[in-house]
Amino acid sequence: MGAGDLDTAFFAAWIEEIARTVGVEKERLTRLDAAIGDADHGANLDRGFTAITQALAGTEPDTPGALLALVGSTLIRKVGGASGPLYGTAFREAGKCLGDASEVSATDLAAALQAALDGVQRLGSAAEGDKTMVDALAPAVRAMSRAAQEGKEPGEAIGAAASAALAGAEATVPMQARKGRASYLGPRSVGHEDPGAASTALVLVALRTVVTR
Amino acid sequence: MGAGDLDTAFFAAWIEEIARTVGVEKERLTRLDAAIGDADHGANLDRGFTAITQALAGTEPDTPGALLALVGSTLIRKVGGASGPLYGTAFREAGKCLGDASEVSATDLAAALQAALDGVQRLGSAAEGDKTMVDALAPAVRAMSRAAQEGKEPGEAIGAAASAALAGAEATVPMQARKGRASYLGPRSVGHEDPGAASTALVLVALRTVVTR
Amino acid sequence: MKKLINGVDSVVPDALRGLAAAHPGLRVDVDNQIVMRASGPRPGKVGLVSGGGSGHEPLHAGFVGYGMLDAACPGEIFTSPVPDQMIAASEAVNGGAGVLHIVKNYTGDVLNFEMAAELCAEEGVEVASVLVDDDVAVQDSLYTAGRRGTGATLFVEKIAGAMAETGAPLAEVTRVAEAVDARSRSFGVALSACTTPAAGKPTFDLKDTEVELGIGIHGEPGRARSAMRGARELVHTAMDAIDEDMPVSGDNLVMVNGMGGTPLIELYVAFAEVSDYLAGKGARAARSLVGNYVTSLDMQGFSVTVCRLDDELTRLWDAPVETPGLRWGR
Amino acid sequence: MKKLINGVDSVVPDALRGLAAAHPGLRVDVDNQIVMRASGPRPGKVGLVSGGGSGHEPLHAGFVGYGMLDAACPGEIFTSPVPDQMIAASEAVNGGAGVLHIVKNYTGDVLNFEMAAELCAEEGVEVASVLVDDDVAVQDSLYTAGRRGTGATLFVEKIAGAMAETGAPLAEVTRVAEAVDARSRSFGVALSACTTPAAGKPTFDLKDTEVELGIGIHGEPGRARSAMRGARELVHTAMDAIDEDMPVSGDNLVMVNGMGGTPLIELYVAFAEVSDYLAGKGARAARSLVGNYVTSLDMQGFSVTVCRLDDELTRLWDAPVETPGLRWGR
Ligand SMILES: Nc1ncnc2c1ncn2[C@@H]1O[C@H](COP(=O)(O)OP(=O)(O)O)[C@@H](O)[C@H]1O
Ligand SMILES: Nc1ncnc2c1ncn2[C@@H]1O[C@H](COP(=O)(O)OP(=O)(O)O)[C@@H](O)[C@H]1O
Ligand SMILES: [Mg+2]
Ligand SMILES: [Mg+2]
Ligand SMILES: [Mg+2]
Ligand SMILES: [Mg+2]
Repeated sequence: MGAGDLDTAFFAAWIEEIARTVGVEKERLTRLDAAIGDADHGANLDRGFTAITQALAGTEPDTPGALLALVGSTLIRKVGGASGPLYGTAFREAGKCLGDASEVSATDLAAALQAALDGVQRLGSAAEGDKTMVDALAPAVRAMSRAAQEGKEPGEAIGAAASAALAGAEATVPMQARKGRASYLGPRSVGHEDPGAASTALVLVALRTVVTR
Repeated sequence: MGAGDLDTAFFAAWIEEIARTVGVEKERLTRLDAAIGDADHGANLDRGFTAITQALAGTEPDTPGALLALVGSTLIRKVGGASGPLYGTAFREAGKCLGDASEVSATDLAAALQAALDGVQRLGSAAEGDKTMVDALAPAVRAMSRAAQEGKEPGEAIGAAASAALAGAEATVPMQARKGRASYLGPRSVGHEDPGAASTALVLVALRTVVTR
Repeated sequence: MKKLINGVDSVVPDALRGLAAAHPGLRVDVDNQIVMRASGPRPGKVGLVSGGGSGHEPLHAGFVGYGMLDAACPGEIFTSPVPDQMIAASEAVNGGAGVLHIVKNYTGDVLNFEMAAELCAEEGVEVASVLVDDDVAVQDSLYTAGRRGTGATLFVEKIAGAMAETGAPLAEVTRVAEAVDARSRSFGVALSACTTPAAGKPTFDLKDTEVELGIGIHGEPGRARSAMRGARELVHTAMDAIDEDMPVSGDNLVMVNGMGGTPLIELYVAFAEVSDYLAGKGARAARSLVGNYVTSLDMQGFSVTVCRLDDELTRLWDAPVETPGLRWGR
Repeated sequence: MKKLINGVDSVVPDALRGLAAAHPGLRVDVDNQIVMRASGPRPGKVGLVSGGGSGHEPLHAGFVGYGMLDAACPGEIFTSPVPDQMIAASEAVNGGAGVLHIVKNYTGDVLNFEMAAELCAEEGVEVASVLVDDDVAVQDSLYTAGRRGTGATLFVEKIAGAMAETGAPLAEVTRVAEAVDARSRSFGVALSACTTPAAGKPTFDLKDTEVELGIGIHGEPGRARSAMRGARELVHTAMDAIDEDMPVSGDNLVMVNGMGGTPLIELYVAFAEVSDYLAGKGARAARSLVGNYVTSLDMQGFSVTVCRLDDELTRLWDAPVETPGLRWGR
C-alpha cells in the first residue's frame, strides 16, 4: 500500500461531506437550476444524499468499491430527474472500477473517475462544451490522471482535480446548452452556470476537504 | 306651468349628464365596490347608461315620464346585478309617477323621487342605515319634499336633494352593511363608502348640474 | 394585469364563441348570452335554467347538457344576468312541463330572476325557483342578505337535472333541488385575491402570511383575515365551520373545489385532509369531486362543500350526465 | 409563497392520499408513489405505464383508468420518477401481453425509463417505449435534447389506451402511440411563472407587459420573451409555429390547455381564436378539449396541441374512457 492510499472510511467520510455540503448549498443549486432549468437540482441531490446517509447508517460496505456502488444505486433509486441516473451511474461505475480492493491509490482513483465520466457520457452523450456536469467532470478527470501519472499522492491529485472541476463549472457560464433541459432555452442559456457542473465541483471539493483533514 | 318647471329636454339632458359622469367616475365606483363588494358597480352603471344613450339616440320619448320609464327598463334589460333591477325600478317608478305630463314641477319631482325610493325599498327591503343606495336616496327624497312643500322652485329643491344625497352617501362610511353583497363582510364593511349610495349621489348631483346650467 | 383576452368588454362573448366551437352539443346564442342544449327542449321534461355572473366557469354554462341544465344565462363578470336572458332561456327550454330556475342567493341574482319569473308567468310559462344558500361563513340573520349560494349550486344542478331527466313533474324536481340545498354546507378560503378584467388589479391585498376565511365566489374579502397555515389547519377551519352548522355524519357527497388559480395537486392535498376529518367524525365521502368547478377567475384558494346523502340523492348523483364540465355514464 | 400544502416535502404523498380517498377506482401505493387501476391487470391486455414529475396534474395519475393508463408513476415536483417505480408499476400491470412505457422526451424521464425498461426485460417483462416530443418551440437538432413532450402526451395516453383496451398486441399499441405523436404539434405561452414549493418563489420574473413564448411544462422560461398582446395575437403566434412545422389541414383533435393558473373563461376565449385560425386554413377542430390537463402548477398561460386525425385515431379518441381527469362513454 502506497503512502496516502485511501480506505473505506475515507470514502465514507467523503460521502458524508458531500451530503453535508449539498444540504448547505441546495438553495444555490436550485437557484442555478431555476435560471435555466426547472428549479429542482438542489432538492434532487439533497433527497439522494439524505437517503444515502440513511442507507449507510444501517450497513457500512467494507470496500471503497462497494461503498461507491451503493451510493450509485441509491442515487438511481431515489433521485430521479436527469441527475439521478447520471450521478448514480457515475458512482456505480467508479465503484465497479475499484473492484474489491480495500485501499485506493491515486492511479486507482484516476481510473475510477475516468470510469465515472465514461458512464455519464455513455448515458447522456454530452461532450465537453455542452454545458453539463461533463464540463466539470472531464477536466477533473484529466487533472487527476496527470497528477497520478506524475506520481503524485492522492492528496495532491485530488487537489488538482477539485480546482479543475471548479474552473470547469465556472467555464460553463458563457456556454450555450446543448443537452438537458437548459438546451430548450437556446441562446438564453448563456450567462448562467450549469447546476450539474456546479454540483460536480461541489462533489470534488468535498473530496479535497476530506483528504486535507 | 310654474316658473322653472322641467320639460322632456331637461330630463334628457339629465340622463346625458348621468351617462357622462358615470363614464368619468366608473373607476371610482368600481374601486368602492372592490373594497366591500365585487368590483363591478362602475362597469355595471356604465354599461347601462351607454345602452340608454344608444336607445335615446334612436327615439326621444315625448314626455318626462316616458323618458324615465325607458331609462328604467333599459337599466333592467342591460345592467344585471343588484343595481340593475334597483336603479331600473327607481327610474321606472319615477316615470310612472310622472304619468304623461309634459312639464314637471318641484312637487311632481318630489313625488317621483318618493315613488323611486318606494320601488327600491319594495324590491330590496333595505331600510336607512343598512348601507345601501337607500341611505343616499331617502334623505334626498326628504330634502326635495320639504323644499317643494315650502314652495321652492325645482332648481332650489334639486340643490337641496343633491346635498342631502352627498351627505347621505358619506354617512354610509361608518355603517355596517345589512343588505347586498357588503353584508357578507359583517363588521369589515365598516369604514368604506357604499358604492350604490355613491352612485345615487352622483345621479342627483347630475340633476343639480343640469338644473343650474 | 395580464389576461388571455381580446379586450375587457369582449371577454364574455369571446368565451361564448369558444364554448360554441368546442361543444357541438351546445347551442350558444352569443348575442343574447344564452347557452342551451343543441337538442332543444324535450316535451314533457321540466326545463332547468340557471345563470349568474361569469368568472365562475365551468359554472353554469359548463353544466348545460343531458342530466343537468337545459340552459344557462351568463352575465358579465361577477354580475348577475338580466331578466331578458332568463325569459328567453325559459321560453326556449320549456317542454310544456314548466321550468325550474336555480338561483344562487345574491341580491342581484335574486332580483333579476324574480323579475324574469314574473314575466314568464305573464307569458304562460310555469316557473318555480330554488334558492341556493349553502355558505356557512355568512350568518343567516335579519342583518344580512342571507347565506350565499356557492358550491352546492353544482350539486343542485346535477341532482335536480337527473330528477328532471326521469320526467318528474316540476314540484318533484323543485322538492329534490330544495332537499339538496337544505342538506349542503360550504366554506371557502382564499390564499390570494382575483383580478377582474374591469378592475385590472387584485380586489384585495393579502400578505404572504395571510389568508381570507369565509370567502364567497365573487372575489370579495372573507369574513375574517387570518394567519396562513398548513393545508390541514385550513381544512379543519373550514370543516369545523360546516360541522358546527350541520354536524357531519354518514355518507356525504363532498367537493373540494378550487377557486381557479390553485393547482390540482394542492386540491388533492386538501381532499386528503377532508377525508381524514370526516373519518374522525365517523362520516365519509361516499361520492366526491376534486377540481375547479365553481371558481372566482384566477383566485387561489379552495372551498369545501358537504352534502349529506340519502339513497335518493345518491342514485340521482350517480345518474348519467353529459356536459362540458361534468360527465359520466354516457 | 403560499401553497395549500402541509409541508414542502410531503406534497406528493399527501396528494396521493387525497387521490386514493377521492377515487375508489384507483389503487394508490403512497409509499412507492404508484397509481394503478383498482381492478388490476387484465390478462391479455397490454399494460400502459406513464409517469413524470408531479405538478402537471391531472397528468399522469389523473389518466389512470379504463381506456387510458394502467399505471402512473409520479415523481417529485417537476422531477422524473425513478426506475424502481416504473419497474414495480410495469410488473403490477403486466397482463402477459407486455407493457408500453409512455415517456415524455426529457433527459431525466428518458434515462430513468430506459433503466427501468432494461431491468424489466431482465425480469422477463416485455416492454416497448414511445417517446412523446410534440413541442415545436424546441428545434429538433443535434444541438438540443430534442423536442419536449407536452400536450400530446394526453392524446397518446388516450388513444393508445383505447387501442390496448381492444386487446391489440404490444406492437399495434406502440404503432398507434407513435402515430399520434408523429401527427401532433404543440406550442405554449406563459403569462406568469409558476412557484415550485422547493424554490418558494416564481421561477422567473415577467413584467405585466411581457409574455414567454415557447415554454415547456416545467416552469422554465420559454424560447423568447415578447410583448404581451391580446388573445388573438398570442394564439396566432402559437398556431403559426405549429402550422409552419406541420401545415394544419382537415380534421384535427385540438386541445387548448391551461397551465394551471389561467381561468377557464380565458381558455375558451383562446379556443375561439384557435377555431377561427383553423377555419382560415380550411381546417377544423373535429374533436377538442379545453381545460387544465397538462399543467405547470400555478403558472398562468396556455398551450395549443393539434393532432391531425384519421378515421382510426378518431374512433380510438371517441372510445369510452373512465379516469379522474377524462371520462366519457361510461
Ligand atoms: N445529457 C446529459 N449529460 C450530462 N449531464 C446532463 C445531461 N442532461 C442534464 N445533465 C445535467 O443534469 C443537470 C440537471 O439535473 P437536475 O436538475 O437534477 O435534473 P432535471 O434536468 O431532470 O431537472 C444539468 O445541470 C446538467 O449538468
Ligand atoms: N337590498 C338592497 N337594497 C338597496 N340597495 C341595494 C341592495 N342590495 C344592494 N344594493 C345596492 O347595490 C349596490 C351594488 O350594486 P352592484 O355592484 O352594481 O351590484 P352587485 O352587488 O350585484 O355586484 C350596493 O352598493 C348597494 O347600494
Ligand atoms: Mg432540474
Ligand atoms: Mg358589485
Ligand atoms: Mg356584481
Ligand atoms: Mg427536474
